[in-house]
Amino acid sequence: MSKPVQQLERVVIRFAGDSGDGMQLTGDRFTSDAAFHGNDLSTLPNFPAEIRAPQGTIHGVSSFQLHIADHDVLTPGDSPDVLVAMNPAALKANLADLPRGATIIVDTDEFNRRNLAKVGYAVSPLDDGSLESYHVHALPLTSITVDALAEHALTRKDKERAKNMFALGLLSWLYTRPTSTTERFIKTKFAKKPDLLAANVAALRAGFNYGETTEDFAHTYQVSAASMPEGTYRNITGNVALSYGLVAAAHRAGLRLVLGSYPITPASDILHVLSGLKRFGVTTLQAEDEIAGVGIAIGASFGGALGVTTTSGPGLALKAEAIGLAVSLELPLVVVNVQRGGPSTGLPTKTEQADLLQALFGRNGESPVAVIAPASPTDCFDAAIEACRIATAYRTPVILLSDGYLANGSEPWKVPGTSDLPDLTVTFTTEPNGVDADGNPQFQPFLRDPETLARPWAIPGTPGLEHRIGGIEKADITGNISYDPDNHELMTALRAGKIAKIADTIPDLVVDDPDGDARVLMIGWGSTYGPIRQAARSARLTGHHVATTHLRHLNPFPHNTAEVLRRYERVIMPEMNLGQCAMLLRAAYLVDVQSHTAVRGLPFKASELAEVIRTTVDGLEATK
Amino acid sequence: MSKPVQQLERVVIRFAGDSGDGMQLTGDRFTSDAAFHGNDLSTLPNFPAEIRAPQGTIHGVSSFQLHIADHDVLTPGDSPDVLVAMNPAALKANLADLPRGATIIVDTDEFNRRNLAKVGYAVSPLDDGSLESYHVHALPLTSITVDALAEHALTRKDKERAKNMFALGLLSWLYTRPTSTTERFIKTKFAKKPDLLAANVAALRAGFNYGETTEDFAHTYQVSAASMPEGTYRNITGNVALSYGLVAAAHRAGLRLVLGSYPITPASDILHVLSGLKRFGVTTLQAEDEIAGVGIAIGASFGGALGVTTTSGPGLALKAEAIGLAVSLELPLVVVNVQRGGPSTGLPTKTEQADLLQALFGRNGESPVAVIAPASPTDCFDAAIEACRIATAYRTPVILLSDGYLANGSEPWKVPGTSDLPDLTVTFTTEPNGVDADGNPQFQPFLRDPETLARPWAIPGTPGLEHRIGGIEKADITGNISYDPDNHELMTALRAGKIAKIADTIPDLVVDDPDGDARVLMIGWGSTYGPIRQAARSARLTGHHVATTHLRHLNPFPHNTAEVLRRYERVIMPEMNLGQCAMLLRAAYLVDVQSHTAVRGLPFKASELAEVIRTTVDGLEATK
Amino acid sequence: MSIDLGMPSSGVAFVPHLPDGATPLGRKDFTSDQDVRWCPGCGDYAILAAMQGFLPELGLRRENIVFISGIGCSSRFPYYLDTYGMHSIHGRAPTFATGLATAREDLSVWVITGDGDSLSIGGNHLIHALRRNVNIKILLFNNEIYGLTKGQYSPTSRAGTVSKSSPLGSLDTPFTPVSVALGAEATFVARTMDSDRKHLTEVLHAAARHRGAALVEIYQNCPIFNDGAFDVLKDKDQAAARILWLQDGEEVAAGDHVAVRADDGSIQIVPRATASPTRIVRHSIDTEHPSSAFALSRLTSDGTLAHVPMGVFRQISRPTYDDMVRGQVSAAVDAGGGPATDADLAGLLAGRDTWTVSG
Amino acid sequence: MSIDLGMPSSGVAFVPHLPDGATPLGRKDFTSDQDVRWCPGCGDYAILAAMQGFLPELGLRRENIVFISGIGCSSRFPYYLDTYGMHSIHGRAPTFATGLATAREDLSVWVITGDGDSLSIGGNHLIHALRRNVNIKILLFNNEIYGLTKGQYSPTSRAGTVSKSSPLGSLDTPFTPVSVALGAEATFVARTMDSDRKHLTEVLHAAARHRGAALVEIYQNCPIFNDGAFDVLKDKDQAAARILWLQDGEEVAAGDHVAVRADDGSIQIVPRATASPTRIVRHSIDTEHPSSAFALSRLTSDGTLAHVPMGVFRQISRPTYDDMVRGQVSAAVDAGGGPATDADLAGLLAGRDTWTVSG
Ligand SMILES: Cc1ncc(C[n+]2csc(CCOP(=O)(O)OP(=O)(O)O)c2C)c(N)n1
Ligand SMILES: Cc1ncc(C[n+]2csc(CCOP(=O)(O)OP(=O)(O)O)c2C)c(N)n1
Ligand code: SF4
Ligand code: SF4
Ligand SMILES: [Mg+2]
Ligand SMILES: [Mg+2]
Repeated sequence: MSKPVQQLERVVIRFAGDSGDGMQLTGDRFTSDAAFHGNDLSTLPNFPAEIRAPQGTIHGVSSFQLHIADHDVLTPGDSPDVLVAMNPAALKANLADLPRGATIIVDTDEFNRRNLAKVGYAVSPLDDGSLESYHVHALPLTSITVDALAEHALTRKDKERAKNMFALGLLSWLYTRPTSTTERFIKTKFAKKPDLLAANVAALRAGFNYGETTEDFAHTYQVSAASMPEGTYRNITGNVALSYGLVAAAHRAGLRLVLGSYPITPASDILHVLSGLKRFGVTTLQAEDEIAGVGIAIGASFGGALGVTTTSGPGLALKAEAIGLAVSLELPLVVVNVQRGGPSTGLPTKTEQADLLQALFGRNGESPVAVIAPASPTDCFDAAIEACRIATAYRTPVILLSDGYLANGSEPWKVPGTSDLPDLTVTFTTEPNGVDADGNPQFQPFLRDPETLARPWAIPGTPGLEHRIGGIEKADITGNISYDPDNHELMTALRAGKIAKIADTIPDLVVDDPDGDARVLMIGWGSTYGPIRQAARSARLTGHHVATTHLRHLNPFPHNTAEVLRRYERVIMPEMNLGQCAMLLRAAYLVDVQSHTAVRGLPFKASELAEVIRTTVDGLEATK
Repeated sequence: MSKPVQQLERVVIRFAGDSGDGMQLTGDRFTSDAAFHGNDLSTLPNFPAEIRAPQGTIHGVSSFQLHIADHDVLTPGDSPDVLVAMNPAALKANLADLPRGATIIVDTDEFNRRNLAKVGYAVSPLDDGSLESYHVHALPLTSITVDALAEHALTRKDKERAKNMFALGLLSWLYTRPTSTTERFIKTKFAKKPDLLAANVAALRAGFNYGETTEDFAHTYQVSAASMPEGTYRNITGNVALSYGLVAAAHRAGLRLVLGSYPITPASDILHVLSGLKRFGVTTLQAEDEIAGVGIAIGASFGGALGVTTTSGPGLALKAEAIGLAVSLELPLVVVNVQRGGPSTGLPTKTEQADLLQALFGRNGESPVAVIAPASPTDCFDAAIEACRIATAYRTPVILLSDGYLANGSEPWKVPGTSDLPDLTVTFTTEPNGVDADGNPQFQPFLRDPETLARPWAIPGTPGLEHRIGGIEKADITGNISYDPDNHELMTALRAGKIAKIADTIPDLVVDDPDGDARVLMIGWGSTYGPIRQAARSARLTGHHVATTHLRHLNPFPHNTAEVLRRYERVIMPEMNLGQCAMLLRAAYLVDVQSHTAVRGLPFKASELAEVIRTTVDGLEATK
Repeated sequence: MSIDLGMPSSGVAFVPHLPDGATPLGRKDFTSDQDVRWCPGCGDYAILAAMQGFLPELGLRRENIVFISGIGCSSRFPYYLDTYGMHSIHGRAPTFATGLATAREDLSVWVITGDGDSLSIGGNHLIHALRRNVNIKILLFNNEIYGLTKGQYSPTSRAGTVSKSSPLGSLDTPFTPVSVALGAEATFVARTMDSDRKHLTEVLHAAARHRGAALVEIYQNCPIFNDGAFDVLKDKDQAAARILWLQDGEEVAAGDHVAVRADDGSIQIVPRATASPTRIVRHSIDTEHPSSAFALSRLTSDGTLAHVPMGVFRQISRPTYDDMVRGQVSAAVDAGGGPATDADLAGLLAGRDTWTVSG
Repeated sequence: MSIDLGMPSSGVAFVPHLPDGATPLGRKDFTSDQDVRWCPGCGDYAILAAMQGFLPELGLRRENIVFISGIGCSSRFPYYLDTYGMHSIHGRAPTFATGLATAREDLSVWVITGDGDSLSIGGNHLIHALRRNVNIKILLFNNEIYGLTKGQYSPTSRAGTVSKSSPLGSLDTPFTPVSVALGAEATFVARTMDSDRKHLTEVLHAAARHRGAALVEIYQNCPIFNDGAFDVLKDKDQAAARILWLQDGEEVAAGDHVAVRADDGSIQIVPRATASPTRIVRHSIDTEHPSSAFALSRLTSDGTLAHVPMGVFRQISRPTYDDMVRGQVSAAVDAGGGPATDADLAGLLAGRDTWTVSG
């Protein structure tokens, strides 16, 4: 007597509840199920800034949004089709994001006077008609869960805690997902606590069965598997992908990875992940501060390791002076900056792209570094490898600009084969590379490779190559201290030239213009990739032709950047800052790149950008 | 029987010798004499990086260049007409800067085998004909001095030390200057050491008389007084002028000046000068590091003082995070950055302009600050006052970008009357400025002045206005912590808008185009002012019409900047960096500003820039 | 209870007090309108409550009290007090406090910091503020963990701490904050505990009374990431045997044990029965030499909390930095005949070596 | 003289030595081709000469020795030694050294720093390197002044120092570097002097032998900005009465005076005649408790140099941070069956929760 199934191309679900309600876990599990089912997907967790904000308050609301589809997915979705709200705060905090007609599932047990008052509801919104344009399923989730666990020898509190599994079970039923993968997960997680294991499985199944039985839901939905390239997939967040990228790069370079880091949101997880990977020869040092973190990385690089440091904006500011030293020493260094809302402490748990100019210019003197940014959570893996490639090949600091959205967002990842990863083998210099005035062999620490302008990497322990490096200007070739004006001019040019030369080994910009006749280009960098592509898709559906392209390398820019920009009558650049990259492009190419900016701590909505495209295209047509 | 006098419009003299030879003092004294005589002038000291480099080595050479003229002087001169070289190292280090036909005065006593060998002269350049295109006066300065002091009861060493006074006496004679002001100076300086007093005066006079008597010099020169605006003048270096500007601003604002600083070349002298001005209520704290220095200044500002911190490039990097806090707190703060050669430790005693982008962007997040730069040593005074005006009126950090050349260079300064200085009176908020939800009076720390967008400055000790500020994003008006996306967008815009609004109270760019038909504009900022003006003058002499203008405010730019830039067919911007300000102008106005850059640790030569102007003008004419 | 306010040697000597007969302030006057947002059960609540109870007792005008914090859970503290406050940046609170305290002698300046804030990123500012003896009161909430960033080990975490960033156990020898402070020339160093309202309040009084830099280490429980770190001191029975209550002039003892000076210069805790009476440590907070206080501070360095001195380790009198800085300035101003006038400024600008150009 | 090189407890245990029978290196081998650029008479010359004489005695391969410095006159040191070297940035040398020493157990890593570099801007890194016990040797050239920036007072300048930035005398209580180090859990702390080549060399040997962080304070004369700061210790007669040569197991004494433990826990210097024999301090460098060493360190805190302990204050054995870090890594690697293979990496990337899409 199973209910009718309705086919959907895509659905966006948001789980929201109190910090203690386990919404992140619920979201994660649903994600795993969807992934396992073969959907393409993208996720967006959203944490409160407090560790445990007071229960039932708006500040304590934690949510997890998930976009699943039968085709490739580019963003976690603009607005949820389904909201699961575990309490009044969760409803209130998220309602504004819902389009009319969305489905809302609420736990009526929590809609008591106290909880309503906490968030300023005089009357329950379930009763005052204010939700009439939504499909509301008001269920006493807590008490049904407790009832379902009547037989279990647990405290009432523990039973109540299982309500997230009940909700998950219900959603699994609603979207015709088997509960088996989550059951497996629960079994591993609670292996040592058989009581909780049994209760959670029971709650999950009860939720599933509730859907099947109750008349509240008329039919179930099905989102078919997306057709994705052949391969083995897993789901992965940006921070984990980035960590793995660093490990993979060190592995392929044959170098030890040494991380010097100081905890800071939203970068700390990279430290956490890497500190668990000692089996891969990874050394992590939790330093006394950010300066020590980068100092440790530079010291390790001097010793022939791959020195890495990870941080977020305020930490990058503190590392500035030492990064400048690394520029002068010309040693490999990877600086990962997971951007968050600024200025100052700003919005630590929110996303932003406002550290681009800091990355490029936040040091004294002419102090060029390479800067690259991943485009999506999975791209964090490849971007980390690329950062390591540039750092080691060019003996330079590379700043890798991730952001809070990429860090915590997740998507399916086609697991690469290790042999498909680039070979990053590094050769240390072991022999003198020149002769002194008397013709005797000599090591010249600043004699450069003509291709890359990189200087030799000769590490302590190598006999005969003893040398000293430092932050005072040094003479070309010999590396001795030099105050000579012409030498300073030359070295400044060489350092700049070396970074510029990186452009020779990076791919050209690729333009996506399926119609072939777009007059408007939308260009992005970093995590705006998904929303831009998605926006272009929807704009094209309404006949608005647009080209898109994406900058992964922010310094240097790809060789064809000028040519691409000049090809279009209008160039629009959405950024989660006040137009930082647009400024760089305008200055470099004198192209009237138009900024579209938002500084709201949230990724762009594809619909917002689609509207920008439409307006621009229409405006252009009008003036034809 | 006095010798014939030849009239000169201008002369550039460089004194060069070992660090221990007292060249800075000699130069200073000659400067005072020239100033007293009524010349306009400009000076350029050049120190070795070492405290006391080994005697007789190139590294130990210290020099002081002085440009005096009977008309207004804009630079310390491109190349010396006269070089006084106290030893072979001084000759070798400076010879390349001399034009053919220049006069060289050397102390032959120091041209012994040992000293020649130290700098790699196999044969004395005095003997090998290599100086034949110069007018060389080779005199045994040391021994004449010692002889002249035969009667004095001093050690030989002490007598030898007086040779700089002998040289000064000789030059005084050569340029028909009385020795009286220097004699007065010696009398004060050695008041407690009568032996040294007598010897130095005697050496000075002996030098003067030597010129009069010897046949080595055929005639003397005279550089007449320049016609300068009526007033009282003194000579002043940029660092002293800047220090006085801060004191004057605090005085006119009615605020206590609190400096938090950590020593660093070439900014330390500001700390030194201010620490001697306690009589003016100035508090100076030497902090444990640069971060503490700026922290102290911010803490003092919170308490209602004028908080100032002074540093150079690497120190500015360290202060970045705290400056970001001040941006978020919206408190007045003046950050003086005396730029030096970079990156990293770089060239600590040399000048550069490469911290502009660091000043603008060297912080996490969108973190706008005002940036201004003095144009000349004396302008450091006015620029410091302007920085304080902006900081207090707009409650914002202001970064004042001086540089190594301005810091140590000097020129005559028309001493301003105190009442001519702007009134910077500040009013603290003392009453509630709003009402709470219940209509009770309330203090709203982020309710802004509609004119300036500045928030109220209510200092501890004010009853009823207790409030908390911090670096987390805060709600508009109330200042409470807010994670609201729209509020963050608003506050980001308000902070940016506040800085933009400063443009309403700064003067428009003034264009200097005496011919009125220039097609080429040369635009500068900071210490390139002098060389650019001087270059334009000489270019005009050869019929090359050029306009010049100068940016004193780097953020925001004056309102008419776009209009001025667009007025010309070619815009050239010389900078002592790789084109930082040009980048900003290109991005802001899409004008093809052409960079002319040099990163040599030295100011531009006017002749070099004149050549740039001529080539550009000629090129433009050719394409007509 | 009320403290000696009039003495120039008091920490609040120049801070305006409520006029005689004015209605005393109460806890409510020191409670701001912001929701407190620590986790349920966090030790910070107890400290806040103690502070709100204590502040009125100082008798100061509320507007002349300032709290400055760094970043961390503990550093949210100033938001909850209705005084002036600054929630600054990580580790730097002592610098802002130094600037403020030096610029303004009429303020009572308190620094709130955590073990990471003060001893990891901020270690340098802490030791410099202490050696300078700036008149600020530094309350170090030591929960032996990074709370705000969700549970990494801190410089006071016991060796071997398993945390997010040390899955196999931390390897760093922890600091003993009291030892660090004493090595850094601190004039006032004390220790107390979140849950002991009475003792906490006493120590706060002593700190306020001290003219100079006061470091107060407060053992604070973080139920989320390091729960129970100090439980053995909260259990009455265990506490009796473990806590050595430091009282000036009194023997240092806990239960039937007493502190004695050993031959090697250390202080050992032995059964009173076996202690040679001449060796028993009689606590003196104001000896010039910090050696005894230092030896006491070592009792906790093994991390077992077997013997924990609580109270004021050291409180000596030394001129404060801010008083001296102001003294130099005001001496110069007085010598110049009062605040600088326009004429004085004109004199400065002109200097001694001018010349005149006339029209 | 030669040191115990084979012991895993030695500071250079895993650093390659010259093979038996190889020509020993000499002073020249450790002299770089760069001109030395300190002022004439600077104490740094003597320290450099001592170091160039000492390094060959270590018997190490030259290429396995690294000197890392901050910024300051003293920090120019590495340029003059023909080893690997890094002249880094102000105050941060311990951080680079920590990274290097942890990444490479086969190096002998030395940090050269000044009193400003290590205790002003770099104070935090110093105390953290010490508590962690990283196997690095930190030589602190203490001239009680900022030399390179031309003579401002430093954190070790005596109170009242008139300098460019303190024209009316400095107001900050100076640090006693040895006290700071002991308060920060240092395992090895010593003091010596530029002009005493023999003692300096002995102390360097002891530091090199120590497995862990060694802090060596070297009194160094700056003839330009702080001339004669230590003259009373260089005058033979005065030195005899002032310097307490610390020798493990020996009484602490100078001339006819001897150190005794006072009732208040401090160490006092009294005429031997009046000293109660049971109170006389017999120095022990390896007591677990740093209290006695700390008490000794206070003897110089009044700035008079009346009684100056010289030598090793403390040298205890504690596992080093870098050894333990490497130990955790290699244990994990061993447990995994040796260095990670491609297959191991593949396993990591895939994780435990994959699904397969087939064409
Ligand atoms: C420059 C900088 N680095 C790192 C952080 C992240 N951060 C904030 S608080 C904190 C540590 C908090 O620990 P603690 O001081 O012990 O305070 P608690 O939360 O335990 O009260 C860290 C690492 C930051 N905000 N700023
Ligand atoms: C970030 C930074 N701040 C300041 C300086 C300037 N500076 C260089 S060395 C120094 C102090 C040197 O004193 P010390 O460490 O005692 O060394 P010394 O010269 O006496 O050997 C200072 C303040 C700098 N180079 N970098
Ligand atoms: S994480 Fe710990 S210290 Fe922070 S608020 Fe929660 S319980 Fe308190
Ligand atoms: S200034 Fe002092 S410390 Fe520096 S080199 Fe000269 S004498 Fe030595
Ligand atoms: Mg903590
Ligand atoms: Mg020094």
